[in-house]
Amino acid sequence: MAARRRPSRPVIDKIVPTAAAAVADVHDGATIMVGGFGTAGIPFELIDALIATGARDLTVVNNNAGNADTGVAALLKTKRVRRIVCSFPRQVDSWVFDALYRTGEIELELVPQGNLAERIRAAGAGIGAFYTPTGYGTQLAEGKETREIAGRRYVLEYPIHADFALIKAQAGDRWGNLVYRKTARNFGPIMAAAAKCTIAQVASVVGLGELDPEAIVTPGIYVHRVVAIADAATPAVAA
Amino acid sequence: MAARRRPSRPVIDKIVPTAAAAVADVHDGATIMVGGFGTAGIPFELIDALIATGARDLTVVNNNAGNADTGVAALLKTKRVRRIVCSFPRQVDSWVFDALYRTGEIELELVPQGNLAERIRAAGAGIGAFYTPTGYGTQLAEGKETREIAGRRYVLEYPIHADFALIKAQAGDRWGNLVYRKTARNFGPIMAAAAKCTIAQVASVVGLGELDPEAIVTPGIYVHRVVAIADAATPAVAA
Amino acid sequence: MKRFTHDEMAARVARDIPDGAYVNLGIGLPTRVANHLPPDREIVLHTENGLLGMGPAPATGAEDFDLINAGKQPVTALPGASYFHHADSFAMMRGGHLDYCVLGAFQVSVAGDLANWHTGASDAIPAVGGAMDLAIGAKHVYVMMEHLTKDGASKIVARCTYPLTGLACVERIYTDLAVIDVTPAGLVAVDVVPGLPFAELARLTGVPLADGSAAVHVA
Amino acid sequence: MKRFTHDEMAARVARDIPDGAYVNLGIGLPTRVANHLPPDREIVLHTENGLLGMGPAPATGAEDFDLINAGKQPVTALPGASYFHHADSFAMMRGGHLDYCVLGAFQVSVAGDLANWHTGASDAIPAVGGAMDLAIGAKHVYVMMEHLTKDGASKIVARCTYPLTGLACVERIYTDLAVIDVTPAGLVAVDVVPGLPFAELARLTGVPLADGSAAVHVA
Repeated sequence: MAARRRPSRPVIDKIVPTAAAAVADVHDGATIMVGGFGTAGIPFELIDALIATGARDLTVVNNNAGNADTGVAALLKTKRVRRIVCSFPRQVDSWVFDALYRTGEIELELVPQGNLAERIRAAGAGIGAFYTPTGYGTQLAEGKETREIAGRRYVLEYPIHADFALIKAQAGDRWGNLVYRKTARNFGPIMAAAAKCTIAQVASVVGLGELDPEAIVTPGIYVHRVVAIADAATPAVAA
Repeated sequence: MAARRRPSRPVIDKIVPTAAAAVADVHDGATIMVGGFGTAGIPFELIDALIATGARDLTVVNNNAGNADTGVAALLKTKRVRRIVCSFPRQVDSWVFDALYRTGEIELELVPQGNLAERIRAAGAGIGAFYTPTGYGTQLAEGKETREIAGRRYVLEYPIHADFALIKAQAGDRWGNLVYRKTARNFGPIMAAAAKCTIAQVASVVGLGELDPEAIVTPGIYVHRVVAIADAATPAVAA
Repeated sequence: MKRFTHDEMAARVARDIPDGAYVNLGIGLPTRVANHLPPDREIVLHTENGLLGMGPAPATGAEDFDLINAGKQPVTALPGASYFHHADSFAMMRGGHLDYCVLGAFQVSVAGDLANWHTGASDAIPAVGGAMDLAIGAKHVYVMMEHLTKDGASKIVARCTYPLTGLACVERIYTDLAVIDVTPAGLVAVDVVPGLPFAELARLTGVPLADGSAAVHVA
Repeated sequence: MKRFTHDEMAARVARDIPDGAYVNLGIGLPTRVANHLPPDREIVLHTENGLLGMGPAPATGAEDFDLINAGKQPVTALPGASYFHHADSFAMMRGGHLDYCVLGAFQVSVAGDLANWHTGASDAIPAVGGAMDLAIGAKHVYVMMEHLTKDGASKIVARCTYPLTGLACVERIYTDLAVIDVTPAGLVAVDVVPGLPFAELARLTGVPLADGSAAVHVA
């Protein structure tokens, strides 16, 4: 009898066959959040597929601005990124960004890392703006509204929304539920909630119900497409 | 050799032997967050221990205002609660609150549930205030600052801090790491972060390292005392 | 006068919710919609107290009071369900991620203002719960209510006299007499209970109401 | 002139952090403090990229680049560790839950203002990371830095000339010449490298500095 109640076909199936199919509709001018911190959590294969689409005039939101010549750096190298929003672009192997920045070929919005995370979280949570103590009195708060609340001084910061989020997780199911791996979790869960369309590459797709409901980090409601990319090991990164 | 590197005694040990010991220093005038939604997640044994301390002039923050004659209702019945902050005090079995409210013996701050949750979260997250769309244009936003942001109208809401949080979890370790059970999770994790002193009753204390680090919901940094209360089943509740 | 039964109203709401939707059903009448979601469709139910993928009530004796819905009734969790804390649950609501919510109401205005949390009576104990968050959060806010009060007054009003839950948030109203859309051009009855002439519905409703039922019946 | 070595500075910081403390060690010199936390003490290290309970570097060959610290170096996780996402990690910092953070610096002012993210050079690529969050978040903010620039100028200044990281946030400064407390009454040297007369330290520092080392040595 239980079998007769089962749907004849799954009506929610967010699994897409390839990275190319997952990013095919990214449009020129899109704002794209890219998960990851250093190389951990960077969805390399989704970024490569994005590059292949030829989409241009993009805004990228990522903690860093690319390492070496892969991932976000490879995307920047195409010169199709107009603007990057990040907290830490300067790394020993961020030569692609460095060159573009010095020649004025990319705009940089530098955001303290916690404000970056909280602004992304605010977008997903429907918060219109928030007062943060981080950055008060510094160059990164210049021109921003400030306020003293209960004896402490704060800066008003606004949400960061995106058209697409490209993230990497450890496992996902056809409803889009995700779990992550160690510190590769980082920006994935908050970016998933902040984008109109969230695309997750996962090391493995598992059956519905196989993920422990107590341990699911990103509920499927935030994820629109899941693509299995096996053997996507995280490379070392220069500090 | 591994054995020689092990500490001779654990220097972080948040386990306390009894509920009475856990709440012994609650002072008159304290603001106390109490986890739970309906009866799920209500730390009944901690509340009973709190009642036994005789602390008075309390402010209680809880989603409801007590069911029947136990838990928060039993605490209210002592008339030691001056003020309650909650979203849904009216239930078929909330007769203790009802009587106190009608006779003016308790102050009520009624907060839309999502604003209650977000204000508690803001306290733990160091956010000074935030703009929320919830409640705009209603009686519960009267007198509050409002602002239009990107075409939507918001109300400014402030964090809710507490001196103590009493919460219930499924398992905890000596570092204070917690996991919860089903919808009994509710307010526990955010209250834990919003209080100066967080006290968790857990169905079982487990060894350090036994909780999956990917599945820990409340990191130990937010928890100050853990007390094992076995057989603390959640009673049914009238709707 | 024939009226839609509560089950007919719930079945109609269930039919109007598309496959794959994320849905929150409010306390009271809306909860009944769950009984009319056919098992061959996947619609994911959210409950404000921290569960996505809520299933039907458990068998008697199998209740777990750590697994309840917003109305504090025991429920179950489907394969694919996930638990989260209250700030995350309301972020999901406030952030506009739910496709539909269905709420009960005391009054709905022609502008789509909703009053469903407080009668305003001086001796009433106020309780709001998550109603205001749902009213402003879901992409589509549907209301289920009786068309008329016990005294025969319309619950669809020019301007709510009860305290508001949210402004201009209701998109569609399901009553025992009709299904009414709230549009920028005003209220439009897209369905009327069989046997009730539109003119009589309009008279009972007491606010400007367009007849859109023909268009729908054709479609 | 004798100077404290980096390891001596790190050992001193480690000694000043009490058992059971929750601590974030910044990129660069502060990372070295971890090497001086004795194994018979439990001090819980936080890394901004979502880990509490960070352990030492893994053995060569056992690196896992999904398990890294803020400096992107591979680390390990101790029993009792937990992972969380970036908003939760920075909520932990901003919310004042960490007991200590130890940061590198370009300059610290007499008021405890910190400059450690940008030299202000026009051709420099700015990068702030989590420095501003740590500066305002931890209960106690310690700085580790060389006392003097390569040109011999004091990095402890009346007013920072480099762009600020945070206002009035530094509590204590560990340099290769001294340990200096930032107090409402001004800077107080609580320890000086052996052989360096206080008067010479004060001259090199170039801002008002009280001699508090005697009091500390007695205690």
